[in-house]
Amino acid sequence: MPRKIKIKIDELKSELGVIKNLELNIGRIIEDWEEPEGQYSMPKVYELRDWDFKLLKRYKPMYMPFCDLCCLCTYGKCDLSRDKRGACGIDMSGQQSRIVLLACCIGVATHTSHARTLVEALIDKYGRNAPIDLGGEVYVEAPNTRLICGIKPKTLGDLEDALDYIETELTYMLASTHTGQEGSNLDLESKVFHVGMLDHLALEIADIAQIATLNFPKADPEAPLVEIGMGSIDISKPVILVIGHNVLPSTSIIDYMEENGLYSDVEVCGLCCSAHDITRYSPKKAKIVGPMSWELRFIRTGVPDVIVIDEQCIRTDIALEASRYNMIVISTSEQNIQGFPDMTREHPDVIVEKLVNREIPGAYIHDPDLVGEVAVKVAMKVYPLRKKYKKLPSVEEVIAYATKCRECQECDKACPHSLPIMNAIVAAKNGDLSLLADLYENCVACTRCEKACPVDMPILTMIVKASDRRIKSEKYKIRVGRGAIQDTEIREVGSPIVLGEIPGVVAFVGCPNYAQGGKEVVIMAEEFAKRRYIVVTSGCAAMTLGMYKNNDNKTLYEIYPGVFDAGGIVNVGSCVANSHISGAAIKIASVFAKRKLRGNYKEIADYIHNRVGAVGIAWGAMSQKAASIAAGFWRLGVPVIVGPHGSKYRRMLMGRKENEEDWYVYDARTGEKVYVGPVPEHLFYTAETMEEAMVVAAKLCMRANDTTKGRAVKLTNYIDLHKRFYGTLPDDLPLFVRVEADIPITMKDEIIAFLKEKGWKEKAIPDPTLLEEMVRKK
Amino acid sequence: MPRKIKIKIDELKSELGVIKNLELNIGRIIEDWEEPEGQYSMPKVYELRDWDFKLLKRYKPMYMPFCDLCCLCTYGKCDLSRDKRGACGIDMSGQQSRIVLLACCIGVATHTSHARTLVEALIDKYGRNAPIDLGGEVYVEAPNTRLICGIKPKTLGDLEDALDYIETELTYMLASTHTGQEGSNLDLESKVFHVGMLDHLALEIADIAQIATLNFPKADPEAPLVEIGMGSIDISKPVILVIGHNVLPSTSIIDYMEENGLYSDVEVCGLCCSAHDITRYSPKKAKIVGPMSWELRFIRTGVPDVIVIDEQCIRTDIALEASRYNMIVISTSEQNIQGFPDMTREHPDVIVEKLVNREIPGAYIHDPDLVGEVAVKVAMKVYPLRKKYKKLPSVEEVIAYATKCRECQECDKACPHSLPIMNAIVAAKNGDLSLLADLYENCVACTRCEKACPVDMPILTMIVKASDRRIKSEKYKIRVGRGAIQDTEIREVGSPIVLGEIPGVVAFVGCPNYAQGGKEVVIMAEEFAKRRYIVVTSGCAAMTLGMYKNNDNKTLYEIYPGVFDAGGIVNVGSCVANSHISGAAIKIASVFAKRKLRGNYKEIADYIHNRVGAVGIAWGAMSQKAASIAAGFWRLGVPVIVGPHGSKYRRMLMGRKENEEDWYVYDARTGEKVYVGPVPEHLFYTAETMEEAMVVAAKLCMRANDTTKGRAVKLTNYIDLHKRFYGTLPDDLPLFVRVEADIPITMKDEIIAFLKEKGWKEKAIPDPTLLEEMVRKK
Amino acid sequence: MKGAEPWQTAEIPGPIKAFVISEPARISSILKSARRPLFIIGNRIDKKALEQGIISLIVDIAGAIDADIAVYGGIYRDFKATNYDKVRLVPSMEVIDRVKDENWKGFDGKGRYDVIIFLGFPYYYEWLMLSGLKHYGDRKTRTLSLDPYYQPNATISMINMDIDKWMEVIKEIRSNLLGGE
Amino acid sequence: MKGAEPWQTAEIPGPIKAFVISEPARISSILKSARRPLFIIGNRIDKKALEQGIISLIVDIAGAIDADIAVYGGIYRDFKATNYDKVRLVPSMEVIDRVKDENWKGFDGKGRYDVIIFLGFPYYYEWLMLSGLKHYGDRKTRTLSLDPYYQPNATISMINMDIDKWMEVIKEIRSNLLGGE
Ligand code: SF4
Ligand code: SF4
Ligand code: SF4
Ligand code: SF4
Ligand code: SF4
Ligand code: SF4
Ligand code: SF4
Ligand code: SF4
Repeated sequence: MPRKIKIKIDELKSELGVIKNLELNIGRIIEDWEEPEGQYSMPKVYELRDWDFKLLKRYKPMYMPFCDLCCLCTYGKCDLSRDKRGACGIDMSGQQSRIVLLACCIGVATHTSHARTLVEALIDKYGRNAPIDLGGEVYVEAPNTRLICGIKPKTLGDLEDALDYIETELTYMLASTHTGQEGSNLDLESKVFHVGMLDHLALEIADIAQIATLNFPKADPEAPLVEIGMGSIDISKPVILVIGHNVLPSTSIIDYMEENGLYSDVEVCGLCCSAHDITRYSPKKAKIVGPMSWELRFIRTGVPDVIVIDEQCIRTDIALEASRYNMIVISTSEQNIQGFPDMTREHPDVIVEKLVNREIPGAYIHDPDLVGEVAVKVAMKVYPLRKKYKKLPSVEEVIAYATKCRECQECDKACPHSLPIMNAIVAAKNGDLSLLADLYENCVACTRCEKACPVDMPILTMIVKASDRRIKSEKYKIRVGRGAIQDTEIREVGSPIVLGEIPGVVAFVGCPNYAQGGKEVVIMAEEFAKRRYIVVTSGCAAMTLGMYKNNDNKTLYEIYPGVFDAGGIVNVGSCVANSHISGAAIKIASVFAKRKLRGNYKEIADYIHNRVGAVGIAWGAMSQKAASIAAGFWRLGVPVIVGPHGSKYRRMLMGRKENEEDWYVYDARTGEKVYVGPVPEHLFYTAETMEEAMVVAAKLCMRANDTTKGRAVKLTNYIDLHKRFYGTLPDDLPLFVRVEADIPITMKDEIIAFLKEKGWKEKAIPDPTLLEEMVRKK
Repeated sequence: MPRKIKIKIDELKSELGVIKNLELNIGRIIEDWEEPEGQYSMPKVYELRDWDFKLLKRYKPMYMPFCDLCCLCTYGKCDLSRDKRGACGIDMSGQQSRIVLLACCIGVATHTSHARTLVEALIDKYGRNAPIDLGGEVYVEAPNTRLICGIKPKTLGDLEDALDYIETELTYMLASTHTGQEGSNLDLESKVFHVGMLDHLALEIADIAQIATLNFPKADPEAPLVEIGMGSIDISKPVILVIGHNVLPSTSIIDYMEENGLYSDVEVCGLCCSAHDITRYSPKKAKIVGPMSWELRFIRTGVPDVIVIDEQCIRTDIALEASRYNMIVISTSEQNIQGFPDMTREHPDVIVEKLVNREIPGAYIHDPDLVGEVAVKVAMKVYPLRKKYKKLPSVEEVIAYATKCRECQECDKACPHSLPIMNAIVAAKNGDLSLLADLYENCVACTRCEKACPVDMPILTMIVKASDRRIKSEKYKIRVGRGAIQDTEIREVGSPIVLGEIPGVVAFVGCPNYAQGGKEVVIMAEEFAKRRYIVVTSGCAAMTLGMYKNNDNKTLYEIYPGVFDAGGIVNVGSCVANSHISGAAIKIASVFAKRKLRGNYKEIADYIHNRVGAVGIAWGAMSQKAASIAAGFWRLGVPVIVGPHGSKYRRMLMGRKENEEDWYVYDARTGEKVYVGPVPEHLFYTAETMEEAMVVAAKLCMRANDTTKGRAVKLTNYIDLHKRFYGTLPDDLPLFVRVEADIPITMKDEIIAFLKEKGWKEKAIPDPTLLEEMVRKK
Repeated sequence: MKGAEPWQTAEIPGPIKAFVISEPARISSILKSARRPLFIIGNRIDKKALEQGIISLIVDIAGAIDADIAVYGGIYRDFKATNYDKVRLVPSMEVIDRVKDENWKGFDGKGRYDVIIFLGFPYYYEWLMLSGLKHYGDRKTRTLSLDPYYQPNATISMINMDIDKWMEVIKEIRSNLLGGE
Repeated sequence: MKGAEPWQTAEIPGPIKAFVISEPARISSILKSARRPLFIIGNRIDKKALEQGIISLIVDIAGAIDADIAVYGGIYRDFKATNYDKVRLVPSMEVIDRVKDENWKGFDGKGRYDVIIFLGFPYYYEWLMLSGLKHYGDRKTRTLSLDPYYQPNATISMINMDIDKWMEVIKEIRSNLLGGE
């Protein structure tokens, strides 16, 4: 695919006639980027397929089918159980991989259309030539883009070529899921990886476009702390709640308030990534309610006056929920119109009037600049009426509801977390609301229980009411998303990470579908920060980290610094900021290790896989986007751990530590094949408990390239955690100790004895690579 | 989205430096297309949404959920039964529409990546400036492109802008299916329509690119007749079988043979659309085996020596099936690599050797030009060995297999068509193979029966063996795909169609998942041709029409002319040629009626919906592509009927003839709202039987604009078919008779009596439109 | 219960599944208790059953409970030939679209149907129509599949059985409702 | 059978479903007949059951049939504390990945497991692990869910029952195998 660069020409005469005021897109130009182009600029899937297959040989798909059937075409449904095949010939493995690919395609489509919307709107506003400046110390501004596309984006306009590339490739990948297309489960998995790679590109484009133009913190380790939690919302003012991922409608609310001197008259708060990004835009004004699972909780309190939704991870029944409380909903994204009439071309005051008078069920406004005025005006008009509308029920009302319970247990059976709802209702019937309150922590506020209840018990509302004191005290601090990692930071930590002296980079990312509440994430993050790992975080997980306080009444963000260094807790930002996490790994290879970046995916991925001890923990991963984000890490060779619900992604990528032949690398110095042990052992892994996740994460941070000192540090953490939870040395320890110097000094005797017993032998430490072409000799 | 036009400049000096040999993409230029631009060039979904909602008000989604659950994210599975909602808030209607949207996205992705592959490869070969010439009488070369994109493509290069637009829009639409996005089922349906519109654009681009460059018939009503059927394959030669939709690897086979004087040494035959297109390329040399359902039948005969697969509708277990018979498979599309090693960079002779020696399980070759040489050489080498490999079993072997039957009926329960397999096996056990032979007609050769059988009975092979005489006699003629409809043809039929004198255009399209065999399609097509409808056809359906002979030993193609006129049977070509069917409808509005085309979707669709009596019958529609093709017709207001399996598309778009308020239009002359009756009554409809389909199709050809003479002709056919099957006048007749002159003269008395009894009253005949803006007055 | 698995292996139903009743007596009493019954009949009735006169059995049963019979396609003529006066010529898609509409008052305008009896469709097609009614129909409307298969999306379904057994069942229902052989 | 519906409403299984056995005696004999049994135990055993000593019951049962017990996470310490010598510390994903591999010879290298007993996982998580084994496991390997739920993807499953009832069942299995109370 030819890359394009745009220049402006005022007048040009050509055989086609006189052309004025044109922008010219030039197919190819010798750019002022001194780096020579790699082999794989804007690669097709078959160009990187051999790398994918190397990974898939180590990490074989382990399928746990979520359905025995396929229902994708009219030959079906087809029974694929065991060794059967569908009418089209596909088998269960192919089908599971195909569904993973489909999910990842949905994920990357979501991020790409988000990025496209942002880039187009920001070009409209700031011009195609608005510079991509992500902060003084960020020289490699777009590591994913440089790596994957072979271009170095200087202006907003440059980002469009990368978007074109993603859309074309996505189309190919989605086509592969059609009935009667790709039949090889491994090729389908390679396509999953391809889509994942595209996803990080889309993420990066979206985030750098908004950072560059919207005055977000620019790679600032000391990005400001802002308020988070329902208790921090000032309910004495009109409240506008923004939900979603596209920040533009939200910025227009802030802008309108500012321009009209209403800065302190209206409370603006957000959920999900729009909340992240609106606080990056306006840390002084905007507040965060919480992650996705707070959406219905907050609505059920009756507080928001106006809800502005944009795109992604928004309850699809928002109109219904809002209408119960007479809240007014404005939809702003073409991806999520909600059936509302398109009011974009009406005068703002007309829209306000129609909304306030309930002449329309909601309004769809696809011009973000118009949203601010309408939302603010409506909020101020309807706020005085808020008291009239239904709020939380009284304790007596809760008890009255509870008495209707038939004790049928349908609620328990509908709850995705199998919470003991019926017992709590029964207790409430007897006046004890404490069991309802106990549900709060682990409930994701999905209301499946309510929908299943034959007497329409408003279970979530009752839980919220029973927890009202807790809710009022939900008042915490979170550091706003800082964006990229500075090149200078990378230079400082590059060596300790690659040598293994910083034991690892642990990223807490993704959605809040936690099997046992968000507190587990906080415990894990603090554990790793204390152990001087670099902890990075983004999206809903980053919010979760801000929603628990320690004994000193402080959140992690108030205790740990935001710097990308050992012991930091680094909130990069919203979901799209995950690209800075992959970006940091890429920059370690390029900025620190000076590997060539441009169009050089295989070498960089090989570098990261063998040298950068990073692991992602998506403890509550829920969505298709989460799948595609994970897939992007997989292709870079970075392992991802999910919580129990993550098993529903249908297939893990599991290494087998005992299969010796899987764990050989080339020694780049000699070309010899050298056994390096199972490092990292898995690429995609479901942990049943947080204890398991911590031990496995520590283990997955080991890399073939660790120096003895680094390996010793990593082993110290692995062994230490293992001992803490299990009281023993890990059984597989011999696989990870290559030479005596790897052994942590403090436990030397014990370990040596253990190794002897297991018949351990010393192994070589090569300059590791999976790529034959990286061997320097020959 | 800015459109781009490319020019070449040899040297340009600018502030960026000296640029040589560049192609310049110019943002905007005053094109030499005199037609002023309409409002909706490259429209976003929200720009055409009000049109969609008009259709959706008439034709409401009627859901028949194919599953009670949703399993798309890790909150799930969610029970959506009855009025429940998922954890994300979606309800059953939203979910069903979302799955339809997802299917259509897969469909359009498939066509778009196919088009992209073609356009890129053809540009490589013939240059960006290769002209789009579709035949002397085709002036409106790209009706869909002009209508939707507002561009008039003159060269191959111009097509890329339209592809960019599709990919961007597809990405938005796919994003809408993400968890927590679009919550309105109607907005999801509007997005289905949007995707459908994009699909016809993709189809058109693919077909015009190949017609323009590959010397296909150019809108030729007398396109040549070629051979179709297994019996027409010369098995005494090496046989190369091509399967799929992308013709380029196939053309390279023909080219190689020609260039190397091997023209008559190798037999080249095809399945699915690659077969259509290779016979368009080389009607003298290539033959057609049959539609998709012939794939395993043909393989099970043991005949093909080499199988070259490209993309779409190819059995995903092709490698497995081929390996049983030692056939050699070459995969050529990145969408369907099949796990084979990438041999593209090897020397052809090396590939040949490795394939022939079975050193590799198959080869992936993504350079189509390389495929021809390899395929031909391999075929010639392995052909002499063919006899050694397993062929069809003998009768005795069939009986021996049958004796293993446990009579468990698992085969019957697995068969998507509930064929009486067990009984046939039991009969075979007793030496009677006739019941097995009876299965042939209705069997789609999916082998679900075999996979379900506990004793691994090779049921399909046994059916094929039992039918071997029939198979040898499968030797028919089909007219190759002619491509577009000429502007001159449109001018001639425009008036009789719009006035209703040609009773309708009936299109037989889509896949071969027929509930009761392909013969029904032939019967229906002949019925309509005899009644002097214009019968058009494409894809697998067009092949089916060629696979039955009448008493004179002739197929329909040998009896009816290929002209787009009353009584013609017009094979436009492969699936991508469906764009010429929508294109013909669009051209009636533009070429005949002189409505503005450029970026003027709503007016044209309104015109077609109210004036062009066209209906599609996709009797065996199976795929996601079939869904997106149908959706493209829906947005143009053209109804589509599917066979029983089509019910698995999960939702119909049903009108309610008795709801008077649904059937009003504006009279464009006066602005008055006028009742016009339920014309057409449904937009998407499953017919249980072919009799039903014929009656309903005749009815769905009525349009609000019919003149009395035209309506009389249409009613004649409707009543006549109804009487033939049911012996009575149709009950709803009063709704379709507006004035006495509408009544067919031959049945006048009977009908007038009937109408009186029903209390019929005369109605007005307006100049119909659903668009307020089309009212000329005011 | 044996036979209470979907006849087509893969047509797995959701959480709401048919109540299985195969005893002719119980089916008869369900039919008898219907206030406004409607038969919807398809064109894929087993050939053997047709030869053995199932159509007149169905018409007898319908007559005994004063049911409408909705039918379309080739088989209509067979029903018409019985001269049963409540045979309605209407395509299956159109009738189920109306049946689920609470404002539809039946072919005679006298009120909603309370028991809808299905028979004679391709298995998957009936499965889907019943699915539509399961999710979108009025809860008070019950659907009953009289086919020789377990149809999980009906409110009440028979089990999978062979044609001979099925004919016996249908005959017994007829005689329960009408008396005589 | 009552109680033989998926405990989580929507976790509908495919055509192949567990054989339901809830009688302690029959389960005991299945366990007794196992040549190489393996328990895989999760961290979500009901609190009440834990308080009532279910762990020692499980260990007794395992001991009676000489079974390995695979366990990981916090509950490992409880099992370790019983001093049963065949407690294996291994994460659930890793053990099921190996169990389905025909070349894996068990923790002691002595051969494949023939009966795999699951207990104590989140319902959906066990559902999925069992699904993996259902489709990819050796046909000769049988899986048995001992949880108080119907687990359709097991080869053999109990029905949904309350904790008290479950404790009785487990106790009875124990006494069937070991004698005594
Ligand atoms: S895509 Fe294949 S497995 Fe799925 S329903 Fe269609 S034929 Fe069956
Ligand atoms: S709202 Fe909470 S308690 Fe109810 S089903 Fe969802 S997670 Fe369970
Ligand atoms: S579903 Fe409703 S009625 Fe049944 S136990 Fe739960 S709260 Fe009570
Ligand atoms: S794949 Fe999902 S939607 Fe399809 S049948 Fe299975 S559970 Fe239902
Ligand atoms: S997308 Fe919605 S309905 Fe589907 S599984 Fe997820 S939460 Fe449930
Ligand atoms: S191969 Fe034919 S007989 Fe066998 S299941 Fe498919 S359609 Fe039925
Ligand atoms: S599935 Fe096999 S054994 Fe069973 S009846 Fe059919 S052919 Fe016979
Ligand atoms: S008509 Fe259908 S089956 Fe045939 S090639 Fe096209 S999509 Fe495939």
